[in-house]
Amino acid sequence: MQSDTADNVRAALGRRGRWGWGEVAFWLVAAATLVFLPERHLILNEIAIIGLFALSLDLILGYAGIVSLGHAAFFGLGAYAAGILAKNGIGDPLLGLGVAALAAAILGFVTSFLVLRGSDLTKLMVTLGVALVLGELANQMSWLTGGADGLQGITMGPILGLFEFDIFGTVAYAYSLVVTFVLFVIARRIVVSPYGLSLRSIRDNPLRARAVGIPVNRRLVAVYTLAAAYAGVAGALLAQTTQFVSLDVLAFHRSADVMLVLVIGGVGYLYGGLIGAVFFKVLQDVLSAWTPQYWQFWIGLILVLLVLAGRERLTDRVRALRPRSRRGLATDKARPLPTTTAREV
Amino acid sequence: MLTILFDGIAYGMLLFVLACGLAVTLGLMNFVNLAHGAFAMAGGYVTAVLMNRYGVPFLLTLPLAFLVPALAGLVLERTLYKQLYTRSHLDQVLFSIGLVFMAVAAVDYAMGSQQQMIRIPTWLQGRVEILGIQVGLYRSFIIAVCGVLVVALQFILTKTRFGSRLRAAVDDPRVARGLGINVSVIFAATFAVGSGLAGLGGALGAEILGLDPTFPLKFMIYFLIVVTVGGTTSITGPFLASLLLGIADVAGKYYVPSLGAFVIYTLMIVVLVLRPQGLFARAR
Amino acid sequence: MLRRTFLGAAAMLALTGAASAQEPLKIGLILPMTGPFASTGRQIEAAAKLYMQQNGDTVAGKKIQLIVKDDTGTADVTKRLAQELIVNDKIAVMAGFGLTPLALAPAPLATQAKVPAVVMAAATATITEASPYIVRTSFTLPQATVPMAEWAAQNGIKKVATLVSDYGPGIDAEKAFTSAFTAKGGQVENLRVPLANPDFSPFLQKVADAKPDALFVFVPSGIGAQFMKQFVERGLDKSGIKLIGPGDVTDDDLLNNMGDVALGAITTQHYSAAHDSPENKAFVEAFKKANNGMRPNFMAVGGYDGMHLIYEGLKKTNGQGGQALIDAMKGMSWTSPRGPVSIDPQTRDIVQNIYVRKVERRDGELYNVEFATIPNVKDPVKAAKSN
Amino acid sequence: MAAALETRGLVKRFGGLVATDNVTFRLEQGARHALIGPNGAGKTTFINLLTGVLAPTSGQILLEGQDITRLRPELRVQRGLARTFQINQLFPAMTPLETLGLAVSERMGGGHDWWRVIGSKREIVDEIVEIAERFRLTDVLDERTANLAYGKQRLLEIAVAFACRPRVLLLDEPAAGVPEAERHELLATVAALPRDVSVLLIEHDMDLVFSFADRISVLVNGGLFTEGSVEEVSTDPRVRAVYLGESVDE
Repeated sequence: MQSDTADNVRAALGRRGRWGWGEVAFWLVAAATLVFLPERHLILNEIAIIGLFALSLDLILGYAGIVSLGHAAFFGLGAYAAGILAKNGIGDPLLGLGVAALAAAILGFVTSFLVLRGSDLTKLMVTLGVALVLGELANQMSWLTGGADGLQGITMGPILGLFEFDIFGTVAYAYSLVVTFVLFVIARRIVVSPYGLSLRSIRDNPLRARAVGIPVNRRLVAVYTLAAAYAGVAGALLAQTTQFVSLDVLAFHRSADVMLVLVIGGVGYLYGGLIGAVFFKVLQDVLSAWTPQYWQFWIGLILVLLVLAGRERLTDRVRALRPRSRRGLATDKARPLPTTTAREV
Repeated sequence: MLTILFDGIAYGMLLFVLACGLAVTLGLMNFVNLAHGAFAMAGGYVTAVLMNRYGVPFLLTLPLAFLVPALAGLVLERTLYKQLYTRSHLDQVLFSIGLVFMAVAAVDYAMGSQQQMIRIPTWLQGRVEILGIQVGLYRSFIIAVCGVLVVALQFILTKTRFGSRLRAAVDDPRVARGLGINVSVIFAATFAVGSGLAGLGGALGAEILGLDPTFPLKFMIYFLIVVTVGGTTSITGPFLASLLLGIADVAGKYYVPSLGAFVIYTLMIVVLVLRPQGLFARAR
Repeated sequence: MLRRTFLGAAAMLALTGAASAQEPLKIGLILPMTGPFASTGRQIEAAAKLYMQQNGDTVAGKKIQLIVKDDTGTADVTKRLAQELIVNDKIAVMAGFGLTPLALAPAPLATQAKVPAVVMAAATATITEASPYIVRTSFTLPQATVPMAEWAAQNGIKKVATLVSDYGPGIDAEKAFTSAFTAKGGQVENLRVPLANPDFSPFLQKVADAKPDALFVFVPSGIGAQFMKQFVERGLDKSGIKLIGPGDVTDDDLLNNMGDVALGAITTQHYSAAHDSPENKAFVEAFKKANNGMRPNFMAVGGYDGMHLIYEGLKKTNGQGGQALIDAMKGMSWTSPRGPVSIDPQTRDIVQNIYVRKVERRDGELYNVEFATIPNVKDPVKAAKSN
Repeated sequence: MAAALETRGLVKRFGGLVATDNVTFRLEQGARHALIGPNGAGKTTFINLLTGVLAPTSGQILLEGQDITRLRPELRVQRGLARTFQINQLFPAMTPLETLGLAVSERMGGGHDWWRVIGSKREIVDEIVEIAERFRLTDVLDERTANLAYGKQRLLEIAVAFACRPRVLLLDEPAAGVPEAERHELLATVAALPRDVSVLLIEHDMDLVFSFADRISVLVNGGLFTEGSVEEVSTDPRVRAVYLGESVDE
């Protein structure tokens, strides 16, 4: 009896780590687009990058409950880090990713201390402020960043010394997809680890998390730093595959878009960012080809309808793709964003 | 020097009128309405259309710049917003951003994407010297109008029955309902007034801030700054924050033009890190 | 190895793009159609469509297809759209580009795929140097600015404050004006305002305190109107400070709505809707008719001439794109609504007359009325380099 | 031998209000000690001081002889001081299994382990099984916490604290709100807590207090009013006056 329960426990805990068919299918389809959709590789590349960016936001929003309207700070820093590196002759893409991740992680670590306190609104505005200040900084330091004209003259070397970026965007897309996939696998592994579980517990109830002996602040700092590094990599991918960086990598709309993408796809199950990115970009592409002037209206209408129809119900259904995930994932139904009120008891 | 102070106050007052509706919906009703700027834009366009197409005098357009957005606010509140009071903040953000997109595109479609001009009457143009300070007439006008509004709002919120009912409704809607207060009517009225004020602010501010379809997006950040820095527990908080922000912005650009844009954002971060509930919030 | 195949493929694309006879010739027009610079996009799109309507959609026996794309004013989107147009739609030529970064981002693509890019709006001098396939039909800021400095120096202005938006074209204008004006013995004080700036009052106060003879101003056309009003509101016009600058502040699209505040502003630019020529009269009339009374501005004429350049180039190459087309465009000259223009074969930049204009009321509407002409101005930045 | 938990002259002021008034208190090793007092007596403040949610204005807190007065809450837990909450503080979206797994792996120092999947360590699994059985959660381990019956949630609340393997366990009204039918199960598990865990029970329910505790302290107006064996306190007329009388009337 005892060992029976133990087996069940092990199985139940292990289930969270196992891949479901839906997930495998998702990535197989993604891989298939490399072969079957050669004309769409450019936008697919952008989708992969935004997906990764949204995934990084999901790490802090979905798994740690930190809302951010300034996530572009890390994206932009990563883009500039990779861009400036390549401009100065160090064109190895993977090295660029590493440097971008590091730079963004450092910024993430430093600024994480600003978002440990305060309500959601405060966090939104502090993160936003950080991104805006960084944007101004990039504008002022035009000797380094090219200012408002953008950073030009980026020439990328071949990936691993083998694959040169091509004009069809195929290599770029493959590169972004592989990087996104690898980082996704790591993120997926992290969220089912004891560490990931402790993050979810902090998001759900920081008061209890402390009472279980979890060093809440340290965990939050760690995940914020990690998410920053992810966002930095996403930015670096954009800089490397478009070989251009302009100030709008740091702009407010970047942060707002990624938030939209993530929320559309659903928060807290890692696929939300990816699915949201596909949905949002394809929609935008189709609509803006149809009516280049007024596509925003239709996007807006869809957002409104999506919310009225019950966004969470829709994404819940998608979540069922992942085994047992429905259970493990807090849908914040009828509950405002994870708030800090519990901590203020 | 004093002229800078004066300009800063006028700018701050304007920000307050634009943002106070947001302070109410966000602070009191706990609803994140990013579409607030769209109501401000509506007010601005009402004034622009009335003046430029129908030759209505500037002052006469102002009441309409209040009423039209207020009515729009009321209708939207009754039909859409009220369904979302209990939803998560993320839903509210998604929804209201969707409204902004629609508003931007719709105005673009109806009015074109170019800047709208409002010709203020000649008696409001130019400057006079008061006590040795050069003051712009129009800015004085803004200060006067906004000042009256601030006093009136404060009065309504603290001294009238409506104000106490609103506060009761906000503190605990269930208890308020138990006391026989019609909470949904109170919320609807508050929302409408907030939207109307934004519209009025949009009309008054068109001259200084400009007016084009991207207005709601451009100024969203400013509104949010005012509300968060001011704290959301009272109306005086956002008011003082607006003034502070207005003066800091103008003075920052005057004295350290190369750092101009940093001033506001840095100020905001510092304030929020030191006082996460806002500068002027009561401790909860 | 791989590299060669890819480049080869790119070049092949460029060839096949223009060579297949049955396929229509596609022109990719990438513009900011939404966002803060949407009005630039609208003007150019309207002008391009007008040109096609007037001149038919068949050139050298081939059908012309215009594909309009919205880049929302974001550079990486511009680049992606350009790339998609090249790869998927196999366009013969791309055009548009509302802002400097938006023109610079796709420049390497033009080179790589050998697809000519016609810049119809962006005005930083260096753009045409970013790729040998870029040709410009708008103007460069120094081109419009240096004549301003010369005119000011000749007309008794000694001390000037400059106020420019803090980005590429603004800095271009500031540099060009400052060096040209100080060379003539003038005195200059520089001020820069952030690109997104809702309130000019602190900067204008600084100007008022400096008491210059004139204020040289460059801000993108959308914000120009706001600037004008605040300039007058602050009473700077009455304190004897002349307002001068390149024509962006008195953009024809907005000028009439600015009201009397704009009266008397002196600007130099390559185009005014009031330009007195039969070509322009016809252009303005047709443009207004097709667009609900909207007045064409300098963006529109850039779009119109850009289309003309593409049409004439294609005629010359008999429908060939790529290197042949860009070569055909070099040195081409014609009479535009703005006056006589030509494409400098060395720099691929436009050579045109610059007019000194003053805002006046005509038939109840405000116009930039030209009163002096500096003929055949080349971009001074590149001219200085080649000397 | 040092007391399991001890406070010396503990004071907490909120502005002018004295919430905890010079409390000197000992919880002996292995004790079953109840802390009672009327509403507003400052019981919750006292617990919050002990666990580090609040910082005291003055005074000292010692855990097994070591000063923990300035220690952060999570470090106190790691030193062996765990608590339950009067109102459930659980992770509604997680399963009891995950909740317990979290607490156990945190205690074993695995909380910053970001690579291993939970459940791959044998000790953790074994301990989860053991705790689940002790608290009668085995058959609901894989349910969503939010969907559990209230009694089960209450058990989980204690089980989580127990999973921290505390030397001292603070139970804040463990039976509060539990319906009669589920009550017995709860009381039985509380009674069966191992003797090497010292327990401080904060409770309103006198039946529970009398059946469980061997010592009782009475808190009134923030100060320690009296302390003694169950018999002493239950027969103390002053206690009856300030506290029990109230309770009997209910």
